[in-house]
Amino acid sequence: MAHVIESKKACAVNPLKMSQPLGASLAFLGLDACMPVMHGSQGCTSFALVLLVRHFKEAIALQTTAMNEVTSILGGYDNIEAALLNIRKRAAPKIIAICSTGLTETKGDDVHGFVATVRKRKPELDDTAIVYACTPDYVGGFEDGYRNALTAIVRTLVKPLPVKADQLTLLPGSHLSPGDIVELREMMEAFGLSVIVLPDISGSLDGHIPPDWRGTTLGGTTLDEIRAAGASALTLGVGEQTRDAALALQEIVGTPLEIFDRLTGLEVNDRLLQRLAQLSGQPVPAKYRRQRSQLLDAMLDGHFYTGGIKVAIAAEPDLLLAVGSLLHEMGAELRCCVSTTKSASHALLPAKTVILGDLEDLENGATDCDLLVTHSHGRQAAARLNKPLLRIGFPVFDRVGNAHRCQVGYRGTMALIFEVANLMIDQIKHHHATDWPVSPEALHAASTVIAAPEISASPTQPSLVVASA
Amino acid sequence: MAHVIESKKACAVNPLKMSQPLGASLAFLGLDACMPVMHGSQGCTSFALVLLVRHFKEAIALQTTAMNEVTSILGGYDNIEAALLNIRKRAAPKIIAICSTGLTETKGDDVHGFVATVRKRKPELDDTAIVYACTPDYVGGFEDGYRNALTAIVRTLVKPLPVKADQLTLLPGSHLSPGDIVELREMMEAFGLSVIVLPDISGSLDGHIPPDWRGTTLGGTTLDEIRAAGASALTLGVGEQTRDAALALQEIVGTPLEIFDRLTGLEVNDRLLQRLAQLSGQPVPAKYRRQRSQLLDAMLDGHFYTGGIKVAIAAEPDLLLAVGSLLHEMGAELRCCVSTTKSASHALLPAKTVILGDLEDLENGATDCDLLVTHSHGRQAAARLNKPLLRIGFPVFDRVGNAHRCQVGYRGTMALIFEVANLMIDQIKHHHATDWPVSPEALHAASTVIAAPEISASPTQPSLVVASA
Amino acid sequence: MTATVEERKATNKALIDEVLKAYPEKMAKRRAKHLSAYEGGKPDCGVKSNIKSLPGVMTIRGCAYAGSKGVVWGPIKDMVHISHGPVGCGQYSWANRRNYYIGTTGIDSFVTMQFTSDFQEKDIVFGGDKKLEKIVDEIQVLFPLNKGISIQSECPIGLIGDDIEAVSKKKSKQYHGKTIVPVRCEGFRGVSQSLGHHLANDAIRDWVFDKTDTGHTSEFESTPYDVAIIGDYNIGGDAWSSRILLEEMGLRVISQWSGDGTIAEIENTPKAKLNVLHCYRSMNYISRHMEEKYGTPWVEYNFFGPSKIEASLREIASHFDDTIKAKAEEVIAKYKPLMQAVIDKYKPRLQGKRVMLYVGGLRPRHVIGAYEDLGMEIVGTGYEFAHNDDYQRTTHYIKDSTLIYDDVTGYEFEHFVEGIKPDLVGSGIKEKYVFQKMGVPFRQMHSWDYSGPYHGYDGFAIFARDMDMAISSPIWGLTKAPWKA
Amino acid sequence: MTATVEERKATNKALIDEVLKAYPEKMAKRRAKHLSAYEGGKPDCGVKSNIKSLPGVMTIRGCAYAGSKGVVWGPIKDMVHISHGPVGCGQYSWANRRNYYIGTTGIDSFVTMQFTSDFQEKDIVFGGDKKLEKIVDEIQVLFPLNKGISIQSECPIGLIGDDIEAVSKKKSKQYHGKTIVPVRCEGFRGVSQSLGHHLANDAIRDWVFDKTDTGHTSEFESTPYDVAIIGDYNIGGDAWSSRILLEEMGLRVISQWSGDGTIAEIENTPKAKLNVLHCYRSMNYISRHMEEKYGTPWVEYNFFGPSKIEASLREIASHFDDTIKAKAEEVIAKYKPLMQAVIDKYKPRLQGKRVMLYVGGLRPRHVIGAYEDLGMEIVGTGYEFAHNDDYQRTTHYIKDSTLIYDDVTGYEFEHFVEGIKPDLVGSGIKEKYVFQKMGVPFRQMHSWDYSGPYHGYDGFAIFARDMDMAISSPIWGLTKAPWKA
Repeated sequence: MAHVIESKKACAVNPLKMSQPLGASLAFLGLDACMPVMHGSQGCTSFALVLLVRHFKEAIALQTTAMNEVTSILGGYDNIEAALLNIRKRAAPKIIAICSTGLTETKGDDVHGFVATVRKRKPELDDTAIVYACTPDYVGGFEDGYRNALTAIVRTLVKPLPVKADQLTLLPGSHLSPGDIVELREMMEAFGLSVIVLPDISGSLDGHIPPDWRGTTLGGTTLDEIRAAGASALTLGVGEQTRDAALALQEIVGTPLEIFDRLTGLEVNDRLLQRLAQLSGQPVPAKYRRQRSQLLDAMLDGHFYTGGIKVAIAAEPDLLLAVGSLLHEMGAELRCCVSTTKSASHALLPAKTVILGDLEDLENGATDCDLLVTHSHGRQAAARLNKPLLRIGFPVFDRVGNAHRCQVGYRGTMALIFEVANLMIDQIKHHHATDWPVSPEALHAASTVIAAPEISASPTQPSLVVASA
Repeated sequence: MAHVIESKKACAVNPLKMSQPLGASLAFLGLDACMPVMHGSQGCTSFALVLLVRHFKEAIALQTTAMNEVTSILGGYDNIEAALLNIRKRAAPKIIAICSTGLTETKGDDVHGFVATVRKRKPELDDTAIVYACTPDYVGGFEDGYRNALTAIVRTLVKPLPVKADQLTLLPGSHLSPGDIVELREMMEAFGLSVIVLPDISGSLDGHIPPDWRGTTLGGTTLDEIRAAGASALTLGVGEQTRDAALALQEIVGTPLEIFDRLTGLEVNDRLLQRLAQLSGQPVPAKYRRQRSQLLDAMLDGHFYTGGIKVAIAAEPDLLLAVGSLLHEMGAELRCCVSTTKSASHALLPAKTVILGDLEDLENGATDCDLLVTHSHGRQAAARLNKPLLRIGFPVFDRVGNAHRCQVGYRGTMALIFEVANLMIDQIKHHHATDWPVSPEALHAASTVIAAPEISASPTQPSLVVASA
Repeated sequence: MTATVEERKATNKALIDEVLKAYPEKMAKRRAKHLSAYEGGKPDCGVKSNIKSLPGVMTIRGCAYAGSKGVVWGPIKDMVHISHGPVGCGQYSWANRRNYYIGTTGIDSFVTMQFTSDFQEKDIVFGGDKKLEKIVDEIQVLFPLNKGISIQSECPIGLIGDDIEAVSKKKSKQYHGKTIVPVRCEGFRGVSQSLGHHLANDAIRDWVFDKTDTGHTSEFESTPYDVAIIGDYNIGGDAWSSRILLEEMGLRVISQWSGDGTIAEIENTPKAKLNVLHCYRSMNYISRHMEEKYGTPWVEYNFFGPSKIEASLREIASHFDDTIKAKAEEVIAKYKPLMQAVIDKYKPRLQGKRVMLYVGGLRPRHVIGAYEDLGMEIVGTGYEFAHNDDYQRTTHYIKDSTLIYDDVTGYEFEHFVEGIKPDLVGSGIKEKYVFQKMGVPFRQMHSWDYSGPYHGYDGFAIFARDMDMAISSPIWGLTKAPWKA
Repeated sequence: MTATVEERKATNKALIDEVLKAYPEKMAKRRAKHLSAYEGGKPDCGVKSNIKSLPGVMTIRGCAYAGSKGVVWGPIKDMVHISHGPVGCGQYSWANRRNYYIGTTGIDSFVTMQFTSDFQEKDIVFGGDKKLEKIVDEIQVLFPLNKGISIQSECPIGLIGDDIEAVSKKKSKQYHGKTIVPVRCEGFRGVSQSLGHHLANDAIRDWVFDKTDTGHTSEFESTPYDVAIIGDYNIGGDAWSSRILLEEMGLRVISQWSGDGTIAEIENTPKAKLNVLHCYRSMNYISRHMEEKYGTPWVEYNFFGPSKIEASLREIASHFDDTIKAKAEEVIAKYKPLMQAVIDKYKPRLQGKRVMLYVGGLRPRHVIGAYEDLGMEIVGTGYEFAHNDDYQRTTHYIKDSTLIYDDVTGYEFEHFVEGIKPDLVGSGIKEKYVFQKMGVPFRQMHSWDYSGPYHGYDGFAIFARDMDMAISSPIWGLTKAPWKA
């Protein structure tokens, strides 16, 4: 429903957007025994790595082709080859996954060609899958990088297999956390279905202590599982950003697809469960009937605190749609919506407009709002405006436990509702006598009745408190 | 380890303690198709009911014998009889569970005798189980009321049965939420064990929408399940307050018992899982091995924010031990501990002293602390001291989602750690230049170098912000 | 609803009959007297009231202690109110009502604090008077700026023979005539909180006024425009948003009973030229007493919704001279456009919505005008602890055929709501979750659901917003699961 | 450790050999030059440094953009620093360093904000100079109180032939000589962030000093005690806790480079009597330039831990008269008891604990004294982007046999830590979770783990507390599961 407006500014002030290579890296980090590589200067990888570490509080496997002044001009073939060989030799990953950067795309490196050449020249790489995604920093954003990487994984590694009727492929969007994936997998397995999650950061970035240390990713979708996706009876994507990969699976393997624009909210999960019931021939398990009832109750409890509040929200398209729609269903008004790039998701957003802009746009639009919703970089705007901030998306570097946060399914939706409602409870305005300014006459009158309050001689200094329940 | 000190004050200022009938009512609310009744004036029930509603955000089944001026003097037999008959007739519960109050205990009503007499005179009550617990307001507190009610349930309703080797009885303490019970049941069932939870508020107070409405409790331990506890191979209690009921089960049925003083923390859950493995002959499931690893990781992530902090905590004995011990394991110092009544739990608390006192004692002891931990009534002390409050226990009336909060098992412990750590992250002190006061000479010098900052003419009014990551 | 008045009466009668069927015969007979459909023109609502509740049939009533400590005394901010007896009831009800006030909590104000003598077994056996004395002494040390102490009796006090009156007198004397008030509001007295109001009123009469009358002097200078607000507990700021209107019309508010009030204000009240009474139920006793003893007239008013506010301002002004009358008209005119804006915004969304109420005090009738200002219709109402005079007053508000239920039980109320299917229920927190889970929009009409104020012109804007939010939430469309239960 | 120096050397050699085995031969040969065990008395650490990293072998280094924007320019608070190019790298690194400052963000200060030209495909194809001009214009409108603009080039700028110098000159002229500084710090230049420091220093020389020298006047009045703090980025307040000591000894700090610094302060710096240099690596270039061109001497100092602070205060004082020297002694004496109290508290808990460091800038050597003040021992250290002169300076700090690793890879560092089993690792966030998960206490030594400051006497107390907290946490005893993995 929302009308999309592009910001007119040339300068992005406090940008909301992250660029493609980071999104691509996140997708690659959801593959097991994988080494993601950024084809660019060492600095790109260094910055991306630190940001991923700060969000997930995890050691992150990420490599660089370390482009320098000379190779940037001459082209990066040698660096690609050296990187592949060095990684294969020392870390022996099953998959090496490369994404490009602004530097190498500006130069115009033909990485597809490079990889083909290396393949011919270096048989020691024969046992290693190599995936490449084209992800220049100067096109699209985080979700686009993720989408391109996911599609590249599918196109490179999946082949048709005989269909297994009880197997489905789940393509989570980049806005889903490890905790979200765990929740969705459990829902699907509860119907007796077997699920291939691609990519699966719940195996690799879920905040656990690995028993050993290899230098590649530890956990995630295995190469065998990726290949086995060729046998799934259905592809189920979460977020518009998964559509390309789902279409690729349809094209290559013939798998029918169904994209859920979000799985945060009550009705969308009703639909998911009905679809799973239909696919599996099983009824909706009692556990989820109970959870639905709990979610509905949570919505009823929560709506007293979210009803009528005005929200300023900034997020990538699919995340914006998921959280924004839920807030709308909880009675909130999406007063100011900011996103990064164009997407079919914006058409579904229950708001008047979406600005493709930055956090300055959010800050300007939030002045009469009750709540800000965006990633951790929104904390300064929230502090300046003295309003609460609900942290969502990536990066959230000033909170622990991001990996376990769950905002999908009935249960995750419920948790998000409680989080928002409790945040708003803390903001309940308690009226004070000064809200109804008393006239000078009245003050004079009052002063002849009651002496001015005495100042305590007590050493403790309690603050002026207006009572509240 | 902690030394117990009793407050010398005659006046309780901002009391921490709740009285027995409320604790007893909570236990009864964990039985299915039950009608809890307070034997006292209508006001007792009215107040207790409202507080339970405010905490759980649920409709609460609770009845009163509606003692009045006359019956308070003459004795409550007629009211007990009328209440039993009216309840039986209209709501047809399986169990009517009565607890006494300060009024009727002061008068000295012999409710055991009353019930025996009613049983003889009113055969229409033959199909209804009647439990009675003696719980005067002027003895002990909430945990004591719960313990007495639980013990009364066991003594009234459980009889020996042939032992089932794979069945255990779980007695949760009153400090466990519905979410806690769900978590523990899942852990036990993962070993292939069948579990009778007594009482089970996860069935009745878990915030769901019931399909119908009967006026009694809807969900909880059924009468058949209570009776089936006579066949359990082990009684497992959580909290010292469950020991009496576990001993009663041992005395009546001969069931061996094991009381876990808490299940919040890493090591205690290691012990629980090992005990379950031993009982079931099954290895610890992969899910919990993973969760242990996640908890350990969470402890590592969290300890940067909890290490060295000074905590003032006030709670009933078993909850104090559970949360206090975890904070200690996270590197915090339990600077001020307040509790309600004497308990064997205090001996295990990693603190120097425990004051049996009120929230005024907490407030006085918290002046040099970094964090306050207690129920919602601590919010005023926290506001006056301008320190963060972690809400635990009962009542928490100014937050939604209490029923789903989980603080036991690896997963619940992890959630509690994230909650505390994120609360502390919000308190990180950012240094400011004024922390190092510059001398007048230096200020003069500086003023000749740099002009005083100009005041902005901009209509926006950002606040003075010191940068932080 | 297109049904005629007669059809509605018939429906309501049928509903009542159906509900009564579920009771044993004797009980059905007794309950029948509390339920009716109002016959237009009759001088009362046709129900019995203020009769004791039945064992095992929980209603929404509180007790005398609730009426005294919770309602009347608790908000007097510069006194310490001791819940005297065991720790239970006072602690359970701590901060249930949001009586706002200005002051420094713990220093000169004590409303949101809770004080109890926390009786132990030995106090029951040997009596608690000594402990009470010690507590009074402790309070003098801990809170030296307190202006008085009240002793709110819990149930056991009435059984163990304690003489709290003697302790109060002794300690008052020791502390140079300090106001120390014993209140015999044990929970088992009376049939509801209503007796607690009465006992609390009487305690003010006997332990405050009588003391003031006999020599306790104040430097109070009267003016011809002095009024006292009686029966406004300042929930969510209600008294503040009311007081400003009285002041705008030229009156001087010398006292607030008891929201944000002080004991000095209470003492000065007999000098008012007019007592304006909002909650009749809880404070008519002391108003009548002041009229009889001091000749202070009193007038009831209603500050819910612009229609009633307008009428009330005129009624109050009628007791004063033309200056005040003219100013009252100015106040009315000043707020008219604001009120019209509120009505223009919300009335189209709320027009015709049907409401059932069940509350305490004055609200089952007083709020009706505010709903009607928004185009809404009250189809049922009832009181928790009303007396017959309340039901008489109610007839001025309700329409022919309105369902009336006195001291309703949960079971009855649920059945009525199921039968009538209103668009909104306004009642207390005890009922909230029953109806919410039934899918019926609900607002708490005791504490305004953490919102408010609802009194005065400012309050009406908040009231309208809150009612709209409850009724218009998108959630009500999601309740049905797509599969069979 | 009771091992002798020779035993330790042998162990370290063996560790290095083992690590190198895992590499292909050619690579092993190259990496061997970066790893060593220090031979006491030698003039350097026996390692090669400042050599480019290898593809597919990630180390902890950043790029030239990181060194210029992230380190040198970013903290200058009253300038707007544009990350010029695509949105990626600047956004990823936004607010990574906690450069504290005083000012009103968005009005007169801009440090924690992020500005980018957010290049789109068309900017790459058609060039970005026009967009840059528009951005400068926008900044003048949006942030009229900015005192200057720097243009920090990202990678593509160097390839597409943009002439940002021309844009800067044009716009500077248009805005009446406004300071607009183009910096050619594209990420692919050089082998690490180190070249970025150098390029940033050069840009100050060419675009700030040269402009000031030629007619740009300021009303600066010199005193004999003027000093400038160079190379303190005020992370967590480091520069503030340092500055106060200089002021207490009677010096006047006229400039902070660049934490909490302004462009006016930078411009005035050549008038200082002495430049005091903390981070040699990142700002030795401009210090040498000021010495050569303006005759301003410079001296290195170290404000980590009381021993080094004491020595540094005396060294700085030695450049001034006896008044200053005497005051320096007063400052030292004043803080001595406080420092002793810190040491008395923590040394018994930390005595003998072994530490491995791997950081950037000055820290791999500078912090050693602070650890030693607490009785701790540095058993290994290394730099991310050092040059040979850093390793020379390091010999003054380390003991015979200390393990040295330059530009270490994650793989190497993990093996070294596994082999040496230190009690604490101090490094960056990239490594933090690897070691933490291995069960090794860890502190971030770039950002002080959201703590700090660590500079100055106040900083040492915080440093000691933090190290103790990391090492003494009860968690380290819980890591082992009671069942087999």
